[in-house]
Amino acid sequence: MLEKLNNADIRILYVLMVIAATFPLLWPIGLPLPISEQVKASYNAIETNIKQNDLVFIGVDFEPTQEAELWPQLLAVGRHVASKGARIVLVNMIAGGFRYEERFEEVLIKQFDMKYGVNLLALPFSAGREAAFQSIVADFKGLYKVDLHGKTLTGFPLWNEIKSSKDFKMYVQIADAPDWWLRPMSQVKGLLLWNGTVASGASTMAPLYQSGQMCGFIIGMSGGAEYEVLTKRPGPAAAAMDAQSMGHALIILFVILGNVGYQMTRRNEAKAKKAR
Amino acid sequence: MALNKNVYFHLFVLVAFVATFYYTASRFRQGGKFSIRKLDAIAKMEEAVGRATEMGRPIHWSYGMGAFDAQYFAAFTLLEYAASLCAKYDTQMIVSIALPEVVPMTEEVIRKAYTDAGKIDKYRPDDIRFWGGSHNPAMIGTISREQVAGNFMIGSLFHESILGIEAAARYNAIQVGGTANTHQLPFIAAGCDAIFIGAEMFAAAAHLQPNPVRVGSVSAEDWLTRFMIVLMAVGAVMATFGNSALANLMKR
Amino acid sequence: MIFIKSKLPVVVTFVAAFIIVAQYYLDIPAWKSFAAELLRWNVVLAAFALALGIGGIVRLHWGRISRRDPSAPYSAICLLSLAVFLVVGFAQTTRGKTYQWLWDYILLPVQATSYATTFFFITSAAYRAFRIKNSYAVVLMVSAILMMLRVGFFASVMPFTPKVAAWVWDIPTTAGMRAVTIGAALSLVGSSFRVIVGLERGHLGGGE
Amino acid sequence: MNETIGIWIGAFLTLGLFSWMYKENAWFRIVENVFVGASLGHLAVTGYQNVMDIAWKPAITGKYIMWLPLIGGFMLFSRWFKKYTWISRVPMGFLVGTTAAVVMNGAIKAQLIEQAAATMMKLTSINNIIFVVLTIAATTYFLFTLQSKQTGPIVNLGKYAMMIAFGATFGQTVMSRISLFTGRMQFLLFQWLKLTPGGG
Repeated sequence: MLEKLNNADIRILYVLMVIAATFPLLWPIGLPLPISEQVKASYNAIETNIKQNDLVFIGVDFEPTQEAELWPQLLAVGRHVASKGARIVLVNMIAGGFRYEERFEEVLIKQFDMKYGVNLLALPFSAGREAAFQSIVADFKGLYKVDLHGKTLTGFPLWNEIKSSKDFKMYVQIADAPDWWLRPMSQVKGLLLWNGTVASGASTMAPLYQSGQMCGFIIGMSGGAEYEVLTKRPGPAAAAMDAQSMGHALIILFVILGNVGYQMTRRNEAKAKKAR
Repeated sequence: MALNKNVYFHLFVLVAFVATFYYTASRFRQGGKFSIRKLDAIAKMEEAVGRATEMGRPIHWSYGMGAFDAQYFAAFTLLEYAASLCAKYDTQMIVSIALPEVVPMTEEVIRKAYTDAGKIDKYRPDDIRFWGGSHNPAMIGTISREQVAGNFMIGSLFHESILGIEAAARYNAIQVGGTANTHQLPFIAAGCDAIFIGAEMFAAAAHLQPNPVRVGSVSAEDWLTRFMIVLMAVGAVMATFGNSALANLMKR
Repeated sequence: MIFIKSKLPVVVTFVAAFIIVAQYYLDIPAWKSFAAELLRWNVVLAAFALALGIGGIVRLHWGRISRRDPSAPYSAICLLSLAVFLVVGFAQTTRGKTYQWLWDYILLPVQATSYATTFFFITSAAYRAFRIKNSYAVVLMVSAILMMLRVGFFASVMPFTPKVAAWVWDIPTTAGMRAVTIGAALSLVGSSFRVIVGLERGHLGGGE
Repeated sequence: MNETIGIWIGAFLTLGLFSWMYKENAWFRIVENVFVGASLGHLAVTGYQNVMDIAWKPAITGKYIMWLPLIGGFMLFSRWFKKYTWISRVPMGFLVGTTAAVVMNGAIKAQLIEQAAATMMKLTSINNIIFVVLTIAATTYFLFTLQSKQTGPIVNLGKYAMMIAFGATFGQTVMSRISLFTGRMQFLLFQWLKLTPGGG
């Protein structure tokens, strides 16, 4: 009987996983969510460093495939920055990121009463990745002529207040793992670097946080969820964390059951051999 | 000549490699001996093609969706091997491709394998399929409709590795994977019958055809890797006594 | 003529590679910027190769339709979808309103969903692969489970797991992956070198 | 209105792709073919824009060197004529050569020198000793011409280190895969079906 577990119909596992991951979205269980030291430190980096009217870059560098992990992070961290009264400039160096930039701009205008052009600007996609970041460092004002919506930048008071990238207090990069933004941006004197990235990319960026090159670093959906708890603004990530825990529990259970079945099959095979 | 700063050690490694390569290649050409660790994955590839032939089902190949880099060079060699097996046994091989620039190269590799086997009339360009960004669902669809008996995923793999492998597992395909992308090694290690881990994918070339060029290359790579191992050990001991001269030297 | 046919591609390979390898070592700004320029040409060549690839797919599907293959309706869907994107894309560029709608409601959901199917596959992969067959498999399984116990609910009932998992991540995992990286480095150099000097040229085919 | 239609289409495509998990079926196949067409179309549109911006516009405004990649591109089309296939190998050679060169420069520095230099740690803590030993042991696994009985145990130790690494990376990745799925479910439940958390 138990040996059936060795070769269960995979589709049964799929159905169970779907239930485990979906049910908590509709009926949150409210499993405890401990806040890790790293997320707390990253939260504090923004809480203590950002003052009223500080200039902050927010890099929106992710595509639809990373939406699930990074959009909640952008919401949680971006709202935190906005709530501190900072002036925000959105930048985008990945082709698929502009839709999220537009959506986030809307959130900031609606929920924080930010005035576009006065304390909020969204800049368009600029190709070249590391080279484009290098241009931000060398000649920020020269890199852009129009904003995300194709309007001339010189018509916005905020743009005219900025002289160079040195005027900024912090660069918050929400991106899919790569470090090509960090090498150029770390050349700007006095600019604090803060990064949120995907779980599968954690190994690339972790050493750079440990070495002190970044003042904040959160990873994946759990990072976003813990951040939501800290900012006391429940969002999509915290709701999904129950699903995360349930999914993990179920996979571990499958692994255990699979092994029980496997050992049983092996024992039966050994018995059959002996009988022969 | 104005040499850049901080490239001296870099240049040293390059020159040392080239020199060792020509030395080991000429040694082998003059009748030197050469033995290489056995790679199970190569034998597994032949087993897969053999079983596909018995069952009358095709083989599926994918390079993954990663950008064009040197992993494709290793993959081309293994693709040529797989294609020559398929030509020999008259078995169909379907290739899924995500990068446009790799399509003509794949055509050349497979056409050459069929020409060498004397079966150019059996070469079917329609089996080389370019999917672009839709590589993954198209690959899953192909694997399941054709019920492939063998699945080779070798190249610059990203998250598509697990998709191809688990889809082919439904049809009990014999699977061989290979990549140097560390983030995907867990999935090919978990799902495949045999794998090429990083450098093994490249060493396979010397295994398949031990000519002076390939043997010389693998031997030279080995010698330099050994040299780096010694450097790491010595450097660590030196660092323990507060001397970071070696690490600094390497960064020059 | 035969000489040009067989040697010209190899000569081009070598010259292009030499320009780029040398710029790394030489402190000559003009050379460096020319090398960067060359790399941008790859984007152009890839775009032309794309036309070839699309040609192949159109040929495949058109063949199915004209043969009245059972899969012809699907082929028609594929060509239709291609045509819609091409027409709208060339008429309004990617910044157009209709094109953005296509992006938002067709490409975005399929892309995200195609990625999300890994959720199912990683489940079955874990179930099938983590069998205690030998000591390597035990190690593989234990470290995977440990990582899953690191976050969320488990971390609050088993407060030691984040610390143990962090150690496993920082020491043996980083060491193991670093070895793969170092081990592959010279292979990458070796295979690239063989290609650059024309000793390995399977990708350029042989014969006619 | 447009948005509502869009969300329904998005839901149709999402569920169609997921339906493969039960079995390969017509719905999945429709979505698959929509995706293939859409993705190739999108690539063609962006590819065309790239050719225009990078090569064509500079070429016709006096930067004559940009005719070279354009000519190279057209040379690829010689593949359609059997007799002239060799012409296409010239731009292919260029692609391969530049790629190989970039790899050669990058691999030595990023994968060899920097990684080896970072391994030269002070052997004053247990952790550092373990780290250095495991790194070296696992690197010996990639020596192919070395086959002696003495190195066996070292290579085995290295293999264990790699298995731990593979397992940990696997476990770490599970997390982001679940996130991807919940992301799609949030779209289906809250945007398409307009449910509200809490069971509404």
